[in-house]
Amino acid sequence: MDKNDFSAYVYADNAATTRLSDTALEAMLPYMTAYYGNPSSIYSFSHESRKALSAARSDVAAVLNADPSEIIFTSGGTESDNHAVVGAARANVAKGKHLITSTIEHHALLHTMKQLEKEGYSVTYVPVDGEGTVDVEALKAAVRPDTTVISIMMANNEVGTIQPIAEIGAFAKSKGILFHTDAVQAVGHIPVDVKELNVDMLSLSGHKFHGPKGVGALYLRKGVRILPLMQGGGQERGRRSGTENVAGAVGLAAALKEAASQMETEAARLKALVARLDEGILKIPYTKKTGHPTNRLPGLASYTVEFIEGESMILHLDIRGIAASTGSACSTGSLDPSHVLMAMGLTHEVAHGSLRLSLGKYSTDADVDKILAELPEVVALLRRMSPVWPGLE
Amino acid sequence: MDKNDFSAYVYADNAATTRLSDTALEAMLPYMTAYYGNPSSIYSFSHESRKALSAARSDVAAVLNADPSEIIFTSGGTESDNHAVVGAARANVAKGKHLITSTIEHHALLHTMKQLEKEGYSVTYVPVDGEGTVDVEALKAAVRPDTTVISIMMANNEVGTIQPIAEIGAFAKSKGILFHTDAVQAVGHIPVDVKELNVDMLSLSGHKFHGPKGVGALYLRKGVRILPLMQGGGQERGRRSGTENVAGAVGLAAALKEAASQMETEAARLKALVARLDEGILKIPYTKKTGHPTNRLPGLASYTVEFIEGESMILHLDIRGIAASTGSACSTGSLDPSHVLMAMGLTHEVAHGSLRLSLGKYSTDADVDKILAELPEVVALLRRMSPVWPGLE
Amino acid sequence: MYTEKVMDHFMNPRNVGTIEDANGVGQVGNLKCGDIMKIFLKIENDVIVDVKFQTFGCAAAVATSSMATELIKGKTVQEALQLTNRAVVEALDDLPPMKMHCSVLAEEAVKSALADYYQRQGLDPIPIVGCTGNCDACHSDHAHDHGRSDEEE
Amino acid sequence: MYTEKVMDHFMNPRNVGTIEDANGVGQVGNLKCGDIMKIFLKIENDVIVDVKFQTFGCAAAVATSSMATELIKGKTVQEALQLTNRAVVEALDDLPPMKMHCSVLAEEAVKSALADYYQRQGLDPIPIVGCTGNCDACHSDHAHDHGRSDEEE
Ligand SMILES: Cc1ncc(COP(=O)(O)O)c(C=O)c1O
Ligand SMILES: Cc1ncc(COP(=O)(O)O)c(C=O)c1O
Repeated sequence: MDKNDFSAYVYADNAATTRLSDTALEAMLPYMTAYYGNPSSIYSFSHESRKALSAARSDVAAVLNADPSEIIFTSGGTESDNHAVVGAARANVAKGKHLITSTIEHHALLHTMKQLEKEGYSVTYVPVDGEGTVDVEALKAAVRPDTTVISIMMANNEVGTIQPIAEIGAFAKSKGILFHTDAVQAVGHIPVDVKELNVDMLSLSGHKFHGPKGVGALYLRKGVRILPLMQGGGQERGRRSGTENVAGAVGLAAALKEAASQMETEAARLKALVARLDEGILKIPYTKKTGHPTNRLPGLASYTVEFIEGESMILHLDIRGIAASTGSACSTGSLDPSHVLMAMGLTHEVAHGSLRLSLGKYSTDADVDKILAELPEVVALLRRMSPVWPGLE
Repeated sequence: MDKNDFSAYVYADNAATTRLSDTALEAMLPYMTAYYGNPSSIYSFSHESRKALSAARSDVAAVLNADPSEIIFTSGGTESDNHAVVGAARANVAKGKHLITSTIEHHALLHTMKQLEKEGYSVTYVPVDGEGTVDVEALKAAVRPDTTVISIMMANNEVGTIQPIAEIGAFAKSKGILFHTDAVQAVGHIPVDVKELNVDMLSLSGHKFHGPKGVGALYLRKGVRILPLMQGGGQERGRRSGTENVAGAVGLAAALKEAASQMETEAARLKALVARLDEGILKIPYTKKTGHPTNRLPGLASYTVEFIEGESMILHLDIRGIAASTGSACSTGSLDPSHVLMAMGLTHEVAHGSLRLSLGKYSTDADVDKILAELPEVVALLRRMSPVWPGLE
Repeated sequence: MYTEKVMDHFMNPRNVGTIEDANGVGQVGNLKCGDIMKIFLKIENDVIVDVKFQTFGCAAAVATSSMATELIKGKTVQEALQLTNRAVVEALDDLPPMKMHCSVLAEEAVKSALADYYQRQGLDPIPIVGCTGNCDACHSDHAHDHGRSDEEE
Repeated sequence: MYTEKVMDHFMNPRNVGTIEDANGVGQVGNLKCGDIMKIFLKIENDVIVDVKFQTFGCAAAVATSSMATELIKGKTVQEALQLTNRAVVEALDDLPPMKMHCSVLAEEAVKSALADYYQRQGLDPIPIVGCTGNCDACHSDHAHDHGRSDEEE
């Protein structure tokens, strides 16, 4: 394959980021070129960008069953997570300094919690079971009189397991504890209704559902007061200062609307593709599926492939024209493999051989064919050079 | 004029935001469509976006005479300002909790200082003279043993006055105090060399020099350690987490490169246009220019027009097809007119009648003609209905 | 941010000017807060036969002055005394929350002119008109949740 | 992030396999840290006449194993003892800082196989070869400023 020709490339890493949808790009372009006014300015030229921003806000709100005033545009999932957790924790120090989260959160959440621990907060990390589902009883038992915030992700980015958010939300509400969910992997892929879920705060990120990179949103329930992460010109009603990324917000909203309107058929289509992946991949000896067997993101398929290491697998797949990812330590630059897989009880050696294939809007049957044609060869090749492969094919 | 037809509109508010340059848009498009890979991924497809991000970083560094490793991409000027000041203040609490800034900073800086005051820091606000130049002697006198950070903007966004940053930088260095400059209005418009200026940190924002909205950068001198504003995946070498806005960074860099390469001719052209504005506008009785007479941003012209109120002036200009801005209280939603004009010693009544015309890359002689044709009529019209106009025309 | 009605009254304000032989003149607001309204009344047989205004201020200040004068023109003094800022706001199809104080100012300007009229008649206006003008309208009604707070660049 | 040389040795590793009648075999690393290298030496008259390896690990682990075997093939035992991780890195046109430990592992794998050879000759390898294999290479060299820290989505 020509190094720079990606026309036949199979992109199976949609949980990492997605291609901008054509609809989203088209929606954005006028606000990159013609209507570039600062939405805060008072002249008519800026009405165009202000209207667009406000329409984007309404569209996002409609998809989440929220009110437009409850949507704050941010620079992405990381900012939304930081803003929600830090802002809520600091706004409620008078009540206490105890926070609850899970062991399988994204680093945007976990590292934020670690930082808050340094500032004197105490954090309980609730464990998960072997399928990556948060232990709700342990969560309930962790509540203390000084607990102010609970944050549990809606769907995990490595294994795809969907968490019992509605149940946790109802519980948090009954205890008067603020509840945040990192729904970055969920929004646009599975139904998300902030009222049904009983969440006070919810993070989402545009580039996970074929919107642009560098723009996200935070749902903040009416009446909930949290501290802003940034001070400045008072945009987003004082909750998020900085000249608004109008084109970004418009693109995010267009992509989300599109994803929501196609969600049902798209989820069914992706599930069928993933079923084919499962069938083909699980025929390879010593492979297992990770995450919950059914209660999972429709396009995310995650496996362990024993006796080989993930980075090597990814690079061999890449050379054969397939983009996938792994939780292997080698690919993350840390000493340990994915904290998610470890929290689910996998051993180091097995976690090193993890493989995530995440399909999206632009994935096809042909993509699956290609993966199923190449992966077994790559696995065999790597196992042949592995000193630990018992050779039991 | 048709309400939605802006083809003949004169946009004279380039200090608020600018039109994306065609070069920048073209540079961005491939990273919005074809090369959408997550720069952190290890497969070859993501090399494209990683290379683009790294080229953007080098380009920005080159313009500022910095090293690429010293450039952190952010979501805009506001984030850069917050990150620099909060991150530097918190990283140096062991040394002290005293900060120095000026009275004419942008709210991204001033409100951040106010927030730090709430957290127990003490802040000295150095005054400016009648032309908006920071009083360097007062700044020097304000230094205490526990002073950790000085932040002075490079060029003011309301009156255009350029500050003696190199002088302050040399002083701060001699005292071992970290020095940040908000160069959001300066970068792309006047030469900015971080080494000559002796700054440790410098903020810039893409949309002020015909780059995209929602992306900025922070220059952080090698060896300077500040706390990150956001925790997460460790992007930007751990200094700014969150999936990178590749297209945004590429657009910012392309716009900056373009602006830098045209700076000399463009500054001369803008100065000539502003000279024509000055000549025409100062013929209107009871008008004055604000800011420094010569040491100012080339495209920014600011005036006071007595006996009328700014918002009315802006809206009348708008209906005649001209976008401008004012520091009047009415346009800002606060009780008081622009803190910058007040800090310069203007009275409330005069500050209410301020007018800012900021020209840019796409401003023409015809734009100036139009402003000079319409503005005197608008002023006359408003003065005619003003109860305070002495009628001395 | 402004309704079409507001923009219409701002661009084409009704009753701008002065009345040479006015028998009721009132001015409220001050330059410090950026809004001054001056109202001239010509009252004959308790009927407002003519009204003019001058305003220094934002679009809302101009539009509320204009609308207020329209609402009292041809009305009796008693009717004019019933004018409320709410009525002005409604007649303009609403104002942004942060501009509500302008409607208060318009009501006060009318009342202040009426007070002047009573005073010229030798009557103490306070029991009839109540407090006017000195209520410091420019600093009231600002506490509202006023949507976006600042324009910033 | 990898040089072309690294990718070449990763994609087309030299000397993969085992040697049935090896007279020096060494294995270093462990599954926990995700890198295991096993080296087989066939030494005749103090010359390494054949060498093979098996590796479980990332691209850098495979490439450093491959390069290390190339560097010692046909060399004397004394020459092979001089192999350093630096030499492996240089031969590969560099490694990312966070992958340096793989080159350390490759050096240790070679030394561990040589130690086994000495042991089989009835000699105590420690004074000759030094510490091998148990230096826990997987946890060394990680403190470097390793560019970006995590891949994250
Ligand atoms: C001087 C100055 N600093 C900071 C900012 C904030 O930049 P941004 O709106 O891109 O966050 C601006 C403009 O908005 C500015 O003019
Ligand atoms: C679950 C989850 N949370 C948060 C994030 C952070 O989002 P972003 O990279 O857009 O800041 C991601 C992806 O990166 C994610 O998968």
